[in-house]
Amino acid sequence: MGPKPQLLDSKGRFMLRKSFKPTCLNETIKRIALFRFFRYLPRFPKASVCASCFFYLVVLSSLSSCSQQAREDQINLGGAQSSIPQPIQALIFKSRGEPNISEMIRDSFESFGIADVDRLNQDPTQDYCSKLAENVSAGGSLKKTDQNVVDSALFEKIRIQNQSLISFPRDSIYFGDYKRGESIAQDGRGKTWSDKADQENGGNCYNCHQLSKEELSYGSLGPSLYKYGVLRGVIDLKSFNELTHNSNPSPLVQYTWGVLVNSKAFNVCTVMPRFGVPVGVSHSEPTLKEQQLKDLMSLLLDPRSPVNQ
Amino acid sequence: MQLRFEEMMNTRRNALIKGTALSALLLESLMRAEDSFAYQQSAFDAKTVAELNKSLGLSVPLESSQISLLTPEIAENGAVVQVAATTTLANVRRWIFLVEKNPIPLVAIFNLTEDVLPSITARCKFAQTSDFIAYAQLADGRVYYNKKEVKVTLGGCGG
Amino acid sequence: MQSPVLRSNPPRPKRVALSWAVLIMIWISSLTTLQAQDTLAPNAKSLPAEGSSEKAIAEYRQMLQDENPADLYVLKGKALWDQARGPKQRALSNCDLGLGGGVFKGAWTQLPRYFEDTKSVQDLESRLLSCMQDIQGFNSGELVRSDFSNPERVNLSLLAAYVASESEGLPFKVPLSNAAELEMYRAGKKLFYYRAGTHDFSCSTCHSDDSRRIRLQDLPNLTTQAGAGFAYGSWPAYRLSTGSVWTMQQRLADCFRQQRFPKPIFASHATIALSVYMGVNANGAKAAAPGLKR
Amino acid sequence: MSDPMRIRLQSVAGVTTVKVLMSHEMESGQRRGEDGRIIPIWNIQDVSASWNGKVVMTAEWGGGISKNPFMQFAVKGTKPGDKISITWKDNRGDSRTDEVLVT
Repeated sequence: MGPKPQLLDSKGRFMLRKSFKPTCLNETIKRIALFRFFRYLPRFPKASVCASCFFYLVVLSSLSSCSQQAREDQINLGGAQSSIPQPIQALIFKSRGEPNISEMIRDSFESFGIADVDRLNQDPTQDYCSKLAENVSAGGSLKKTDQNVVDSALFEKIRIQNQSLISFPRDSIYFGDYKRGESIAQDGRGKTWSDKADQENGGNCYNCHQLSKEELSYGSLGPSLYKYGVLRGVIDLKSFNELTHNSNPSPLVQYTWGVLVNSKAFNVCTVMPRFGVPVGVSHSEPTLKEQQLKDLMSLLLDPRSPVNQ
Repeated sequence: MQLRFEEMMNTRRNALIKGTALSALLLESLMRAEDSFAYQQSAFDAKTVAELNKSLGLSVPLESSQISLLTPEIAENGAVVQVAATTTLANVRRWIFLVEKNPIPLVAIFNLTEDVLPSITARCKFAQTSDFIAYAQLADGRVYYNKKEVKVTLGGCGG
Repeated sequence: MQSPVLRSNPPRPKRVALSWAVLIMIWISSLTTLQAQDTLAPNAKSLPAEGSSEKAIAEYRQMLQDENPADLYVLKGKALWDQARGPKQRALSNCDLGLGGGVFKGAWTQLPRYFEDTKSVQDLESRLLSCMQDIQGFNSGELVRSDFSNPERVNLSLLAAYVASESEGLPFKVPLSNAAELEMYRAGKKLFYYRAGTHDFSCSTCHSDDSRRIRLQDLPNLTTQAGAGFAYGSWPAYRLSTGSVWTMQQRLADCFRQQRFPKPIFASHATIALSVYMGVNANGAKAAAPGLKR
Repeated sequence: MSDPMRIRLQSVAGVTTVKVLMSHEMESGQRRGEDGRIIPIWNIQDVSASWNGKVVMTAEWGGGISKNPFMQFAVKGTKPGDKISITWKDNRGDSRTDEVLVT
């Protein structure tokens, strides 16, 4: 018959499933931590109402996804995992230990153009998130049982590490030209082995996000950013000028800048690249230059930008 | 201008024509008069729809809803876009397929006999979002047209 | 002389009079058309109403699907299969793709698999490469080091398209019957989630969720049978953007390029491991190669 | 040397729909190569379709027809055993003829 409801941890040990409730709560708390930036918001009365609504939504969605997970796990307990046929699954669970892929990676890739094999060496963020994703995929339970993978202390350590890399513009000017921002958002080139080291890289934004209403060819890996500024209260030039001319950048400016520069400071394992900081153990040049980031800020927040029409 | 001329020359298949552009054009129109089946190079050199109409000696095309076009609303790749034209007009002798905003709008000419239905499907390149235009020329020389926009989008990862 | 469909040029003062003339002609011609419509038979066929972008793209693909230019390349691949070629001037007829010499109906749906003679797990392309070396005398090392535009590598893609086409409609049965295949599956899975490079991308960044798209292209969820079946099961495919047939090896190489990774070596273990992962996930789904891709 | 076309026929009540895929680069003459120079046009210019030896349709194509061209048209009054043949000629003087029988 099918395998016992056992799963491997990252070291290849068999793990028994534990109850779901405490870890779900744990997960919820972690999600709340992700949105700690909302603590800035009480300074803005309107925004804080929005923020608290959002906060409850986040908590609710966490709880519902936990119970969803529990349902799925119950199903899994009764039989094989859905995507892998039973006999194969049995084999997988018989095999001991995790395969060591570092040798395979070393033998399978070669440096080409500007893409050096160094890029394959993971930094702590990449290592952590790869393991997390792989284990989550194994039915969701490893995420909860393996303290080496989802250790809230490690999670927080990596997040803070990323946060510390964010630098703010030296001239305290956060905005550029939304038209240039639009072409950076459209541009999906840069950093591949067929690109040049000295070329200006693109932001790839439309690959994953809806931005302007006119561009129909947009991806859905990230949330829609259409009307990003308007929805956050930047409704006219007057409010935009308040944003741009304030010597203390508002939380909205800080947050938007922060996500563009290093998304991993907010959500450690987000699929969004870190555009404004060196990435990986080879510390490559940031993908986007400071001026390009400013142009993207304008694309998102300037009321004249196509994003806010 | 100089470059454009060179491009034009490149597209000429007839190596005999080595004179000035003017004599080349004259010679070619003479050849066309002699043999109506010859490839109409000057039409395939026309850079605008107006130039093309002139080059083919067409009467003013009239829009007709009797021409049905089947084209995709959005093309995820402008290199290959399937277009089809069919009509309830009688005595169609010729279909002329155009992509208005291409550097060379004329894509194809189909000369029909009474043995075939007035329905043609082909695949065209779209350099950018553009109207696809189909002319139906009748036996009496009258020309009707219909058009439909095809949006060409950026696809893939963009790299 | 002027057609009503004439595209307007940037306005110039001396053209104003002409523009008016054209406008009046358009007006007159539209009157004529309207009159004509009244007396004419109803329209032949109503066209689909405006829908979402996804629907429109699906419609675009549907138009091209039935007459896939890949079929032209399958014909070429078939001719190559039977042709005496290479330093040894022999045909590939006896090439063993896992079901015995010269048997290839269904062979592709059981690849990658472990081969005793090469003591390794091979995908379709690497197996064909072995045959080209052993039977025809080609230098496989040289072919591995060359790129996809090398004429013999192009031929390899055509052969792959032909072999795959012979399994059309058959369900995938990629084996996990020995330790080597199992290890490759497990390694492939790890590679699938391996984030690295300047953009922190892994395969799973784009391919582990349902109904995601990049720009307008749907991203198959390769962790599910449906997604892996659709993706793994339709390569080799004709790519409209390049006007050529790509195999899974080439698809993976370009994915890694976009992933900002260094270049995968042709037929390397990592690429085969990923194919084992996708192939096993696809098991049960029906083969649909050669496909048609953007 | 040119590669064979793939011609498929569908006959319904004496009307045969002819679907033709041709193997050709169809270089538009508009693209630039890596050296920045225009890649010369290379395209099928003339196409003709015959039904039992009689020309029923001709076509003139420019560089705007897609690579590996597809064309579909329909012949009226066909019967099983009729021969449909397609010929193309390109601007380099290459040509190709393929034929199929109505079933």
